[in-house]
This record gives sequence, C-alpha cells and structure tokens, in this order.
Amino acid sequence: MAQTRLNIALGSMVLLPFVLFMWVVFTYQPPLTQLSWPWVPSLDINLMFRLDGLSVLFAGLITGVGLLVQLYSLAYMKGKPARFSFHLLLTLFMLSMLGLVLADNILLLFVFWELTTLTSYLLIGYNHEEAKSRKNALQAMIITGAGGLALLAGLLMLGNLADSYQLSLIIERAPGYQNSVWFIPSLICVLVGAFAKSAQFPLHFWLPGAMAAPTPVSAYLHSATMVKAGVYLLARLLPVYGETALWGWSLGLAGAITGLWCGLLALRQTDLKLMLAFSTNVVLGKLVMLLGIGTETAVSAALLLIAAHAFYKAGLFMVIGIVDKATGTREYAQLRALKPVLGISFVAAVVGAASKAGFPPTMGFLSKEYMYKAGAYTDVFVTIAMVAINILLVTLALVLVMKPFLGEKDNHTAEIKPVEQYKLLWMPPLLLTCLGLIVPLLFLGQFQAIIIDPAMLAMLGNGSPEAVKLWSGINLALILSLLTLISGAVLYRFYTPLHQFLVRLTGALPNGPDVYARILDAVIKLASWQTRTLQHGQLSGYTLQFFIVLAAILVYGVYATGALPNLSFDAEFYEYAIGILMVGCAAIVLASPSRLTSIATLGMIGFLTTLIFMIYSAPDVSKTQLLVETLSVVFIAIVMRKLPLLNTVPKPSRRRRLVQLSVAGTIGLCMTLLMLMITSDPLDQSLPEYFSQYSYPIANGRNVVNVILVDFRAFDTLGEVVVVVVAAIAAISVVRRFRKGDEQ
Amino acid sequence: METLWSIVVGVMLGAGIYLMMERHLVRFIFGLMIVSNAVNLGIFVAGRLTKGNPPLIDEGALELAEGFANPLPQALILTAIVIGFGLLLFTMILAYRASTEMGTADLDQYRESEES
Amino acid sequence: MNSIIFRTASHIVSGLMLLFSVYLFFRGHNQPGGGFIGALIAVIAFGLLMLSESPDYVRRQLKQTPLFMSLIGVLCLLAAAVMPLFFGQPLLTGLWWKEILPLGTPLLFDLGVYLAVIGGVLGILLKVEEELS
Amino acid sequence: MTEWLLVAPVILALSTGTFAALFMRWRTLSLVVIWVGAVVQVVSAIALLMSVLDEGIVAVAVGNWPAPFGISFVADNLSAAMVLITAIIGLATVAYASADLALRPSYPLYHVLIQILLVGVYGSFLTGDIFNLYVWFEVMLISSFGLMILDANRVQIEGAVKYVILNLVSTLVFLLAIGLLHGATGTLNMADLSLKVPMLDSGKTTLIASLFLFGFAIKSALFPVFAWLPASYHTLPSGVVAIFAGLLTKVGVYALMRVFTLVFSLPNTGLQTLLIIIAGLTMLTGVLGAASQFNIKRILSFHIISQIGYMVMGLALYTPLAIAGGIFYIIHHIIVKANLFLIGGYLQRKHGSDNLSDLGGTYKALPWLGVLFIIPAFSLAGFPPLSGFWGKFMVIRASLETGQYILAATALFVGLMTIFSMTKIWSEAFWKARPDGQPNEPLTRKEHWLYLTPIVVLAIMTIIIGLAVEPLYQFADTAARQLLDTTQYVDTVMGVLR
Repeated sequence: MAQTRLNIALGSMVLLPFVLFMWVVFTYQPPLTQLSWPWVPSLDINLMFRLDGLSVLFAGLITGVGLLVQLYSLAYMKGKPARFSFHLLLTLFMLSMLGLVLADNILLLFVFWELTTLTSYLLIGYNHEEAKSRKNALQAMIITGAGGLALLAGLLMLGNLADSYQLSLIIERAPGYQNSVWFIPSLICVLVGAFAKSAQFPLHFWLPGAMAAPTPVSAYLHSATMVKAGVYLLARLLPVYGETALWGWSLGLAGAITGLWCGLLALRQTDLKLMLAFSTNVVLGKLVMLLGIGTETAVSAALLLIAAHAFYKAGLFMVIGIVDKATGTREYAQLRALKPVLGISFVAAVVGAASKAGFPPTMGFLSKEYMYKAGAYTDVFVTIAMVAINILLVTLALVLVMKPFLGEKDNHTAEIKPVEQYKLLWMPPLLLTCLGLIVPLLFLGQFQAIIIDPAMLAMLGNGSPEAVKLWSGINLALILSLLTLISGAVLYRFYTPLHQFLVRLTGALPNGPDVYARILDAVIKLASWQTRTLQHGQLSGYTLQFFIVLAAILVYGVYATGALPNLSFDAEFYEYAIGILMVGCAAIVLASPSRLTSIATLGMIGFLTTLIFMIYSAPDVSKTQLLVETLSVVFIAIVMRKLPLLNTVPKPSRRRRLVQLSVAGTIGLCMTLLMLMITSDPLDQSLPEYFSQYSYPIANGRNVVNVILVDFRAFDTLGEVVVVVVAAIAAISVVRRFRKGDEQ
Repeated sequence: METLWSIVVGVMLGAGIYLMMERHLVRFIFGLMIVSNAVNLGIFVAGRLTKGNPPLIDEGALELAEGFANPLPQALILTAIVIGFGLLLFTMILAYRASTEMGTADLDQYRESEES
Repeated sequence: MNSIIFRTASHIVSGLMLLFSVYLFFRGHNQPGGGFIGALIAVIAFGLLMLSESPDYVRRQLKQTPLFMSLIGVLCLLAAAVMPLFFGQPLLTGLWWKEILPLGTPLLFDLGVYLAVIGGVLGILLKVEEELS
Repeated sequence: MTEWLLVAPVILALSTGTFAALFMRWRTLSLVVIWVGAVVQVVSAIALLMSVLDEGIVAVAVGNWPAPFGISFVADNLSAAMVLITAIIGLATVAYASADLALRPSYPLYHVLIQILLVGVYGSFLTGDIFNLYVWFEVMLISSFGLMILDANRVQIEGAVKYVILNLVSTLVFLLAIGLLHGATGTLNMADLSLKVPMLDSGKTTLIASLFLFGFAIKSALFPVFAWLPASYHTLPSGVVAIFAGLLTKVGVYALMRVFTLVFSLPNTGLQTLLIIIAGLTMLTGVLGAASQFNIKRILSFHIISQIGYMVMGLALYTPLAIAGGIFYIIHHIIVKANLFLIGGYLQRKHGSDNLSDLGGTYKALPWLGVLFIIPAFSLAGFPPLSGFWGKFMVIRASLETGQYILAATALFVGLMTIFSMTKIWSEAFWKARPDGQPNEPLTRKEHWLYLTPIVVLAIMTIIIGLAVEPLYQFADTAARQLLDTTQYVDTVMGVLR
C-alpha cells in the first residue's frame, strides 16, 4: 500500500515538470506573453509574470532538465532513504526557480530568489547526518543568503529609482536613473547579490562545496538552474545598468578572474564531480564576462552558452553519477577502462565533453565562436582571457573522458557494476548531451526565432541583425577556436606536472572555504565576547549598567534643557527638621553595617513619610503608609533572621563605591531639578475640581480620596487588589515548594 | 515647600538607588524600600502640597472647601503603596528563598544558569 | 509569650481591633478609612492572635483558607464591576439603592478590597510564620 | 455593545482565573473553566476587532465618568489586533500547558497565573489612561513573577531574582515618570495628555519622556537594558516561556508605540535619534548574543531582543510605512516566536534537554516536525513569502526612504545572522545524527495532540499572514495612521460623555 502511494507521489512529481514544460511552450507567443494577478497592490508587489525569449529559454531549461533529472533520480535514488522528500524538495526548487525567471516584479523575483536559496539549502544538506554536508549547506546558505540581502537592498533602491517594482516598467524607464544618488549603490548591491548566487570570485567556493549533495541535485542546481539565477538577473538588468562603466569593468573582471582561477582549481581536483563543479564556475565566469561586454554578439554568445552548458553539464554530472554508482568512487586515480562496461555513458560523456571543449559542430562550439567574435571587437586582454579560459576547458574535457573511460585495468581499479541495465539511469544524460548536437545541426533557425531574437529584443531593444550560423567562413574567431583546441590538447600532454604544480600552488594560497570559516569564526568570537561583556551574569553589574543608562539619559535631558528652576525656601522649621531627619536616616542606612540598625532606620523613614502625608492633608495615605510600614518592618524583621549577615558579602571596592555614588547622585540631582521645574508652574485644577463637585452628589461619598479609589478610578483599585492577591499566591508558593523539596 | 521636598526626594532616590546597586540582597531590599517611599513622595510633591485642608467634604456641604488638597495624587499614591507592598512582600520572600537555596546573599554569585 | 495574661489580652485587643477595622471599613466612604486600611488593621489583629496562640489557631478561627477569602473578595470586585453592564451602564458604574439603605456597588467593591487584602496579606503572614519560625 | 466588548477580555480573563483558582481542588472542573474561558476570550477578541473594523476607534468611559476624569478603555486597530493575538496565544498556551505542565505538582496554579497574566496584558493594550497602564503592567509583572518561580528549582530561583530585581527598577521609574507627568499636566488620560503635553516646555517634555523611555526600554528589553531577559527566560518551563516570549516584551513595545505617538510625539521629544541608535544596537547585540549560544531557549531568547529592535526601528523612523512595518512585525513575531518556543519545548520534553549538543536526529524521526519548525524559523529569518519578510521589508524600505542607510544595512546584516542561528538549530537538532544514549520519552496520544495542535495552528497562521499580506498591510497601515494622527483617537475618547 505504502509502496503504491509512494509511486503515485513520485510519478506525479515527475509528471509536473512535463506539464509545466508543455505549459511554457504553449503559453509563450513570441516575442512576449504577460500574465498578472494582484497580490499586495498597496506595496506594488503583484503576481506578474512575463514570458519573453530570455525567460522562455530559462523556463524551458528548468522544466526540461527538471523532467530529466526527476527521471534520473527515480533510478539513482532507488533504495535511498527519504525518497519522497527528496523528490518533493526537487520539485519545490524547480517551482521557485521557474517563478524566479518568469517574475515581472522585482520583489516577486526576490521572493522566488530566496525560496531557491532555502530549497537548495535543504537539497545540498540531503546527506544531513554527515557533518560535511551540513557545513557545506550552511556555507552555501550564508553566502547566497548574504547576497540575497544585498540584492534586496539593491532592488529596493532600484524600485525607488523607478518608482515601481514592476520589472518591465523599470526597464522601460531605464535611461533616466544615472543621475540619482541611489543608482550606483543599487548597482553595487545587485551585483553582490548576483555574484554570490552565480558563484563569482571571491564567493565562488560555495558551489564546489555544494557537491556534498547527491548527484542529481548537482546536475540540476549547477547546470541549468540555481547558479544561473544570478546570470539571469544580470541579463535582465542589462538594459538598466549596461551603459555604466562600472558594469562593464566589474563584470569583465569578476568573470575573467573566476574563469581563470576556477579553471586552474578544476585541473587541480582529483574527484571528477568536483572537477565538473569548478568547471561550472568557469562557465559562469564566461557568462558574466559576456554580459559585461553586453554587445549583440556577446548577448547571443551568452544565450547559446547558457543552453549549451545546461545540456552538457547536466549530462556530464549524470554520467559521473553513473560512474559513482557503478564503482563507488569518483576519484579518477581509481577509475580506468570503464568503456567496455559503461558504453552508453561513454558515448554521452564524449558528446558532452565535445560540447564542453567547443568541438564543432556542437552547441559549445557555436557559443565559443560567438564569444570570440564578441571579444575580438572589444579588447585584446578580454580576448586573451577568453582564449585562456577555453584552453583550460578543453583540457578539462579531455581529462574527463580519457582518465576514467580509457586506459588499462590494473589492481588499483575499482570493481565495476553493470548499472546501465537501469534505463532511467542512462537515458537522460544521453538525451541531454545529444541535444547539444541536435539543436545546432537541425533546429538552429527555430532556436534563433524563438529564443535569441525575442531575448535580444528584451535585453537590447532590438533583434539580432544576422542569423546564427554554424559556418561563417574562415575568420579570426575560427582561427582562435582551432588554436584553443590545439593548445588544450597540448596542455593535456603536460597534465601530470601541471597537476602537481597546481596542488602545490593552491596549498600555498589561502582558499575560499578557509577564509569564509575564519570570518565566520571571527564573527562568532566577537559575538561571544560582546555577550560575555553585556551578559556577564553579575546582577550588581546589571543594575549598575541600568542606572548608568538612566543617569546618562537624564543628564542628556538636563543638558538639552539648560534652564535652572527657581527655588523658594518658604518652608516652616518643623518641615526642615523632618526633611533633614529623613536625609540623615537615609545616610545611616547607607553607611550602617548592621541589619538591625538599618531596619530600624528604615522604619523611621517610613514613619517620617507618614508624618509628611499627615502634615500635607493626606489622612488616608498617612494611615495606609503607617500600617504598611509597620507590616513591612515586621515582615522584613521575620525574614531577615533567615538571611545572611551584611558582612557575608565583600564590601564594594572604593572605585565601585565612587561610581555607584556618582551614578545615584546624578539621578537624584536630575530628579530634584525636574521636580523643581514641574512644581514651579501651577497645576491644572480641572480634575480635582471635578472630583470635588461630583464626589458627594453622584458618588455619595464625602471622602473624595476613597471615592476616587472605589468609583472614579475603581479600575485601578481592581488591578491593585489583583496584584496583592497574586503576590500572596506567588509568595506562598515560593515558600511551600521549598518545604516539599526539603522533605524529599 | 516644594523646593525642600524636591531636594529630599532627590536625596532619598539617590540613596535608594545607591543601595539597589549593591551586591547584598538585603541591601537591595533596603534600597527598594527607600526608593518606593521616595517615588510615592515624589508623586505627592509633584501633585502640589497643601497644608491642613484634606479632601473631605464637610457635613452639609456639597463639595470640598476652597483651597482643598489635590485628592488625585493621594489616590494614586494609595494604589502605588498597595502595589508596592505586594511586590515588596514577594521580593522579600523570594530573597529568603534564594539566599537559602544558593547559600549566599551575594547577588553576583547568582550566575550559574548564565554560564553555559 | 505563653503567659496567660498576654494571651487573654491579645484576644481582647485583637477582638477590639477587628471591630475597629470593620468600623473603619464602613466609614471609609465619608471619612478617612476604607477597605484597605480596615483590612490591614484586621491583619494586624489576626497577627497578634497568631503570635499569642499559633498560626494554626488563626486558621481554625478563620474557618476558610486565606486564599479562599481573597478569591471571594475578587469575586465581589468582579460582581460590582459587571453588575452595571446588565443595566446598560459601562463597567464599574456606581449603582445605588439609596431609598432603603445607603448601599451601592461601590460599597460591594470596597468589601471586595477588604476581603481580598485580608486574605492575601494574612495568607503570607501565616505562611511566613509557619515556615520560617 | 461596545461597553461589553471593550472590557470583556480583562473581565473574562480575571473571572476565568478567579473561578479556576476557586475550583482548584476539583481539577477537572478547574480545567473546564480555563478552557471555556480561553475560548470565550478569543471569541470576544474577534468581536472587538470586528467592531473596530466596523466603527473605527471605539472607547468606553469605565464607571461612566467622562474622559479626562475617569478611566477610559479604548481600542484602535493596534489595540484590537494585539488583544486578538494575545487571546490566541493564550488559548495556544492553555492547550500546550495542559500537556507540558500536567505532571508538575503546582499544575493548576500555572493556568490561574497565566489567566491573570492575560488580564494584565489585555488591560495594558486597552487602557487609555497612563496610570491605569501602570496598574496593568503590575498585574502582568506580579503574575509573571509567580509563573517564574512555580517550579522553584535552583536555576529558576536564580533567574527569577534577576528578573524581579531588574523589572522592579523599570516599574519604579515608570511610576515616578507617571507621577511627574501628572504633576506637569494635571491629567492622566492619554488622550487628554496628548492635548496638554505640547503646551509643556521642551525641557520638561524631554526629561519626562526619557524617564518613560527608560522604563519601557527595560520592559521591552532594548539595548543596553535587556540583561534580565536572557538571564531568566531559559529557566522557565516551556509551557510558560512561549507566552512570555510572545507577549511580555511586546507589551513594552506596545507601550512605547502608544506613549511616543499619542502622549509624546516622538520627534518633539528630542529622543528620535537616540531611539534610532538604540534600535540598531538592539538588533545587533541581540543577534550576536544568539550567535554565541548553544541552548535552544537561550538562542531564541536573544533573538527576541534582536527582533524587538526591528519593531522599535519602525517606531523610531516615525513614518506611516515604518510604523505599519513595526506593527506588522509585532503581530508576526508574537506568533512565530511563541511557536518556536513551543517546538523547542516539545523537543525538550521528548529528549530531556534543550541543549543543541544533546539533540539530533529529529528530522529523520519526525520529518513533519521539521516542516513545522522550518516555517516559523525561516519566517523569523525573514525568508519570503513567510510573515517575517514583510515586516522587515517595510521597515528597511522605510529606513532607505528616510535616508537611514546604516540602520538599513544593520537590519540586513542582522537578517543574515538570524539565518545563521536558525540554521544552527536546524542543523544541530534536526539534521545531525542522534547522539547515543539520549532518552526518547514516549508521549501519550492526548499529550501529543495537545502539544502539536497549537504548533500546527500557529504555523498555519504564519503562512496565512505571509500570503494574505494585502489585507493585513491595509490594516497595519490604518493602525499606523491612527497612531500618527491622534485626532480621531482624542475625539473618540473625549467625546464619550454620559
């Protein structure tokens, strides 16, 4: 039963991307389809979607590759725990990604952006009982999360610039933003967000770290989807920011450095999956460079590369997954001569690698051609960087095919299981890699009509002037292409020394994860330090802290006021006497080392207060004060017998006493000043007049204070009584429970 | 008169607050009692002082005699005294309980639960 | 403390004090006094009894637990508060039946205060005496 | 009808508590009273909210004494919403406490004290009189004292001492501030005060306002006077801490919002810049505190502080959008934070510990609990479209609009650190393999449901708030405008004559 239900659930999750793919295909009418529903109109956040060339390319890849990955996972994850939640998360991720590329509202886009971060976090940490998985998932989360927050700031500023969050409106109003102070900050924030998501140097390392995930996840997230989100965003905002110099510089530089450095890092790896991961970084670098150039040729090269990369990289990841499943390892040192057993995988690997290396007539070749064309007309350094990056890719492609599949068996080689009996395991990669051949050979015209032209229209405001062709005659680009292939092959000859050199080099340089870990560590150290400082656990420190704050606020207030109140010493002798007596009593309590003296003096203070109330016409208060004071003193005398003597606690240091004295003194002084200020003006008499007037006729009481208590402000009294009752309940339970504890 | 009592209230507040910052639980309670008194007195003084004319309506009269003392602050203080009394009782018994449980009245040693 | 004189005296004094407390409570609306003051006097009266006899003795004399008394007090407060609502008046509006006796909800309210405070404070006092001595 | 509705929450909770205490010996009867009372409170709170939505601000003169002379009870959008949330959290706590605390000897007393706590909270939200506010604060405070020590183990007593002492400081300053404000203006009604305070000279206003600020800052655990909160909350039993975490500090924030819009208009007090700085530092120190902890309850406690910063940030910026954001944040936070504590308590009950190092394997054993945790946790971390994102979005947008860039950057950084600590709990308690030898206490079916129903309901509310933003934003926006433009409030309160 459970099995049937699981099958139904899994089947429907495989069906969903297919349905969505069909939906995208049939809804889309070139050049543009728009859909919209209200969500939060007051904040200008609505469910607006837009299908144009760019988003259709991405949507197609997301759903298409999504379908194949789901199918592949059915076979790959067979027998693994939590299959249902794996497929579910994959589906959720796909939906978020789809939303991201279709959203026509930058905040809606952000919503999906963050959802991809969250779902990818859960996917990366799928093997969650391993510490490394958890650590890498967190690393990906923190870096893309930080980027996401920067992006939010950037998008908010952009929204303010355009006075709208609607993407198409923002693009429409685009040329007018440069003069605003918001413009450059918003660009910087958006770039940080996009670079973090698309794993650009120096934030590139989370992507290889994310390889802790099962292979289908890598195949999906790191070929067609997650990492392309940043590229997508950059492509989308090209019309907004593309004109600025900062855009070109930063994208070019980030892309080039990422491409070169990650290419070298890829060559240094021994784990085939990691090698692929780093080469993903390389491709992302290439894409960012192309968007930085931002010309028509560059954009078409980027579009071609996006499709090419999705096909071959997803396929290659799946092939590595097959290898892993067959042998239990991905270390190429242990892999040799897989071809006889994994023949179909070998074919897929060869086709994929050819596209990766840019071998004609693959999609990879096509994109490389256009890349060189775009580069050749901009800058010689750019071109050199492009060639160098592509040479590295060729070498990588060779390593990927030659090392595991060819060669002779020896005793280091792992056992190979014939896993290709599962059709679902080899069909998706074969199909994907072959698409990289089929599309340029058969459907190039359609690809241009459906994708490239509308995308150009969306990004640059005009269609591509020339048709995309496989053969455009002998030109600089072709020569560079050939040069690249040859150099790559040559470099492969020197692979072993190069690898050793790179191992030594990367060992000497600081690497991303370490720097990240060190920063995180520093933040946590700072956090512990500040917490120890603020939350040190010593109560007298807390009270001192609190009163210092009070004193500081009051001093600030008095300073801001400036005015001195007028004093009037019109009191009678006995009033002075009482006042001086009270002050004296307070001083005695302060100084006395004896509890008994203190309590007696406290009682004295209470009775003096009673006297004051009596003198100034408050008989009720005076009586109450007297009774309360008596009872308090009785209570404290009873309780005090059980408490340790005053000298059981060390006396505060001289310095501490001075601090305490000045803080307390400041507060006292400020309060005196404030009270003098208040009492020097006359008091509004309307309330007392009212009470006097209505107390007897309506409330039937001659004691106005009592009438206020039980009638005018009876609600206060109600609360007050509740306080007393609850205080009693609480106090009683403190003692009672203790007694029980003692007996046990 | 208000000048005198404003100063007294200030001094009392200062003294009470000084005691509330001490380490000994009992000293804190002393401080609490002084501050409570000072605050009540402060409310009283801020509501203005009147001598010899309590807010009681004489037999036969319908309202208070001219120049009566403001009854409102008195009512407020009554409420505050009662609430303060409740809190004080609870605090004292908690203090007893705490010092017995912890074996000391030194507030700075009450930090076990914050060390983790 | 066990001298017969003290015990007899304290019985008489606390009896007088209780009377006084009731008196203070009743005149509270017109003269200084009222529920709270009356209640504290009563507590002191019971406290005296507690010292001369025992906390247990006071508990027996009370018949009810102090907690129960204070809860009844709170109920009086609630009744006085809610009653006007049924007459279409806002909460806690004073209702008077002057025609028969000078009785009104404020008096009920004050009775609530009186009972609740006696219950609460006496409860603590008895407990403290029992546990700490 | 208004006469009934406005006072109903307070009276109902007080009656519930009193009767439950009276029937304490008959446990079942007492529990029936509690349950009925809690449900009726929710119903009456809904009715109150409806009538506020219907009629705008409503007020009643308690005791039939007109506005500046008696005590007014007032409900505007903010108050009504807070009352409803309180009632819901109250009901959730009743359910949860019935499972979590049933084994403790003082069990029925918990329920009684929770009801009295609710009395204080309701009263604080509804009263229109500043001294009356003090009284409700005290009701709340003393019942929280009671709840704090009911278990009365060593750790709890220690936490309680700190909680009590530091809160008493706040109480005394608050009381003094009220006395002085009365001395300066001669009135206590907040609507009347909002007419009379502008006539004071600025020096007095600033000084008195700073006393209020200090008092409320302690209550709402702002930097640098939050020490009482992390020192005590983790010592509470789980059934209680949810209501503390959800409600108590928020009453402080509510009081700040009320007093610094109605009584003092924040820009006129000269304290606005100070409050902005405080808000930023509160967020920052709170979240850093959380980052350094390894105990679920302590992490969550520090997060309360950091989240309070966002709410106060809304007030400090003092624009309609910012205050609406702050209000949105309060509502979201109460639900989410209470829920997180409930889940933490459930884990503690099941595994006998709330230390991250002792926990693990929860995701494997109870995947649906994982889902239930993810919703509030990532809502707290501000992941869209969950509820936490929107409040954050509004206050950050407002701070950018008012040119407070550093504040906005701080808020964003704090968001990142919040993600960090939420993933820490997730990764340690849910993902990590279960450490050997940790107990796994089986729960009865009934307990199970009592534990989980509130968690599920609150999680659903989190999602709903996140998705149905439009009506809630409209509501918060109206609430913010009611706060900023006090005329409607004043007219309503002062117009209620006999």
